[in-house]
Amino acid sequence: MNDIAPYIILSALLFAIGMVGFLSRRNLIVIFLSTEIMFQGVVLNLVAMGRMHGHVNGQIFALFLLSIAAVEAGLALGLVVLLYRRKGTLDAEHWSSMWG
Amino acid sequence: MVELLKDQFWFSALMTVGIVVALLTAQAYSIYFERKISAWIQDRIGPNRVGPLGLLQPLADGGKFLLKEDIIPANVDKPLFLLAPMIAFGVAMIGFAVLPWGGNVDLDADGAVDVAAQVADPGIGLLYILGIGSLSVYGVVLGGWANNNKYAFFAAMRSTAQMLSYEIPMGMAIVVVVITAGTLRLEDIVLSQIGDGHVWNIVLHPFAFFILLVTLFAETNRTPFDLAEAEQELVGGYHTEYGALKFGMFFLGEYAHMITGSGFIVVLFLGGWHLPGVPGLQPGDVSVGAMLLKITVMAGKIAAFMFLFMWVRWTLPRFRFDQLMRLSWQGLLPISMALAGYATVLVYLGKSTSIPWALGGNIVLLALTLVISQLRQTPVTGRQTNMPAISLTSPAKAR
Amino acid sequence: MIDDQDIIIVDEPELTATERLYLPQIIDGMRTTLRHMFKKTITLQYPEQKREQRIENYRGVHRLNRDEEGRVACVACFMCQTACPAHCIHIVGTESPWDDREKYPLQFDIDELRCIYCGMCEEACPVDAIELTPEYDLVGRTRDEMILDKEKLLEVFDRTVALKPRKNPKISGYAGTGDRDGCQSAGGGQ
Amino acid sequence: MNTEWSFMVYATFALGAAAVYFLLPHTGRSTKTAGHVLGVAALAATMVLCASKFLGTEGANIFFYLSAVVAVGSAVKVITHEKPVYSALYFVLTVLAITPLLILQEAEFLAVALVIIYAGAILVTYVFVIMLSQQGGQPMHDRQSREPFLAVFGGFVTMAAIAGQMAALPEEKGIVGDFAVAAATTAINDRGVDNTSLVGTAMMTEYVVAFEVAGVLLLIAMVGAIAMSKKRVPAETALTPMPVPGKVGREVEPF
Repeated sequence: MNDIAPYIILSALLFAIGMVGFLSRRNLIVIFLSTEIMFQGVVLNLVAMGRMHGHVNGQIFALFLLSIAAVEAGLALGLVVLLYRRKGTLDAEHWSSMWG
Repeated sequence: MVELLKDQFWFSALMTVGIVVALLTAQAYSIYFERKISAWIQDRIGPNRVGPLGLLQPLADGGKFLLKEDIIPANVDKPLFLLAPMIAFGVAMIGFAVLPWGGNVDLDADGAVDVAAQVADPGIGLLYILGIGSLSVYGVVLGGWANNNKYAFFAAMRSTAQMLSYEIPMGMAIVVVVITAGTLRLEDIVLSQIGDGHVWNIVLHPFAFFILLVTLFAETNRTPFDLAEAEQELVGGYHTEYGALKFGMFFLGEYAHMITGSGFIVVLFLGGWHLPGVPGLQPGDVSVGAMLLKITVMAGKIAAFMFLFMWVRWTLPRFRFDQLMRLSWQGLLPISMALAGYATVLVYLGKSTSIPWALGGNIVLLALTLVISQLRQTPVTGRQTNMPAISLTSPAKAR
Repeated sequence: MIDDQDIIIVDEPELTATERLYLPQIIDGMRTTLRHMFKKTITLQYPEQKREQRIENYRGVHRLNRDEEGRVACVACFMCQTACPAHCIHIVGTESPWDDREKYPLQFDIDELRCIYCGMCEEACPVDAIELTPEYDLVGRTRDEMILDKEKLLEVFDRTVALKPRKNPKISGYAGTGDRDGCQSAGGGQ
Repeated sequence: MNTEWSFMVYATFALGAAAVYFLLPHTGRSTKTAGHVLGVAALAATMVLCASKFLGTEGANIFFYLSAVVAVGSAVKVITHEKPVYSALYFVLTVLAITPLLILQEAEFLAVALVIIYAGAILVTYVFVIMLSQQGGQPMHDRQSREPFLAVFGGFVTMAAIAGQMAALPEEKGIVGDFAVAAATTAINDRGVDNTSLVGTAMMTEYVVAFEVAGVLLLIAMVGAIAMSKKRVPAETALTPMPVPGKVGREVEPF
């Protein structure tokens, strides 16, 4: 018998940690890394939930999530390189000109 | 004792110890043979002073690595500097866990199969090797980064790009085998190449075999793809600042990686422990003697590939970086994708083990490649044509 | 500076289809190296086997020649020290105790680690006192050991004189009698 | 789930939140030691709590706790480390710690795919970009964090809400307790079909449209990334001046 609660608490923990990082860090790359941590939490959650219901749909969602993460990493890192070329820094604060 | 070994867990434990010991010896002697083969190719004799025929040379080398002063240069990123060789060595060592060495074994000769001569036999053995292989890039990258040295850094950058580029055709070439065999278990892949109407995958898909071989050269950072340690351009590459045992770990890790890669390609394309027609090497032979024979055959095939690695190293010059990238993205990738597509077509037609169909497709693909490469005359030099025109007059004259 | 007319723009070679695959060339190269793998090696096992050596013009360790009476032949003229491109010769000359010359070297040091073994000292010597010998296995544990002084250089002479006799032993003519046959040095008249 | 237990869980989460707060980069005096001590304490407390709660069930699997501790610890390190390279590497560690958790749940294919895709491809790209853009020294924006207190508080509240919900649910609702339809999973194993082919079959039949869409998405992303990085963006010659140290985040007026 396997218990789902620890998995869900763990995935929530990862999600929360990723959120804290996303909110508080200023380096663009670390911000994206934080979103990847949130992805990890979600993957874990999906798999656990799928297992609870006894089918692999959770795993398939997680696989799609992986492809989304790959897309996100590719585009985001491309953008980061562009931004870095433009301003010479990775500080997110430098891209706050749209604050209104 | 035999009763204990009939449990797969204890048998695997024994296998692990045996493989690790054999592997460390094999790595040390790979270095010896690397030096010997380079010497033979260059009409020299090679190491012959330590022991008879120089056979104790690995011990001397090991002693040298151990006893040299272990320097950590100032301004390196110390934790990463220490971690990088460990990653390179450790990752190279754990890939062996899933290689099938000797098929099933009947230890007490009662006709029933007791254990498999394999450390672990997961259903995803092939993916496991791929995953481990994809981790191995960190040793090089971190080594280059932690050095705090521009040359090493260049090596790290090159290596990252190279590994990422060559992993894709490698995966595609493996997909060809996976589709043909219909499984990810390495033992099943070996078994799928044995028996009536089944041949080694190299006969069916020589092109995929060749692509996998080329990408293995790239993944193990061996000449002609050793741009990460191009000593003429980059001093020492990613291990410029390393010395003593830390360098030794990089060095041994490279050979361990080569041995894993050889074992991998042997399992995928050359039938693992199997030799057609030889008694004792068929799936039905499960005695202990047959297991030892199978392990010997497997090791022999791996040794042959190691020889190929070394032979190529002392023959070919290094690729230039743009050639390297072009080879991967414009050469190997389309061909391997076409091969994977063709393999699915074969499975759909139910001809996946038919030699004329598979070979015919390979030949057609080769002809197509030749025609296309003839039609597309890209420049062979690395001259960049889209650069702004420079004045050929010297600045002094122009003034 | 490079002039325009000095620049040659080379056309890129057109590769055939098989050449673009690299494979035939690679196989060709591998065949070559495989052939070499079975060729006879020409290696000499050095300490046991030694190469046949040319005695006359081999440029190895220096020696200071002795004359017939066993004295150092050098006259402390500083020609070699001047000629030496590596500045590895150091001479302290003093008044000679013998009649046949005015000066002799009180001290004569050659730093064998700085020496580039060019043979200029040999060329420069007016009395052929300094010569290079066929001896090449000079080793030492310290840098000081590798600075050969007068005694050591004379010892080298004693060791090698049998192998390579002194080229021009007619030192006796030097004292001013005018008998200078065979002396090839440029700075003859001192 | 009884109330005392959930309050103790809240307390450990608060401890962990404080640890994260202390570990986040600050200017001024380093609070790293305090953060590490608090973090270890929070992890240990959570382990003790969970072990006491789930002891005897398979949820108390030692591999689960080991991997979970490594995953959480390295995740905290990812968001708090001052050097982005270390952040990326700790993330690799997180992925490698998640892998056994997935294997424990019989998701072997996903586990290895995670390693290959995340550790082998995505994170290498991250390291690549970090190396490209992070030469020499630690810039100010890595040594400061933005609104650390509010962020940590938000994270803590999220976490507490989820855990509270979990604790509030009665056991028979199913989400807390054993895997409800675990019988189905065993049935899968009885049929002798391994996880990989199960995933593959579902993906190629039930979810084939989604599969195609994912492929198209990847293609679009590839085209987009190439189009984006092909264009040479001129550098803005006059860099915006760096904010004065200590005067970032809330205190800097944008206008």
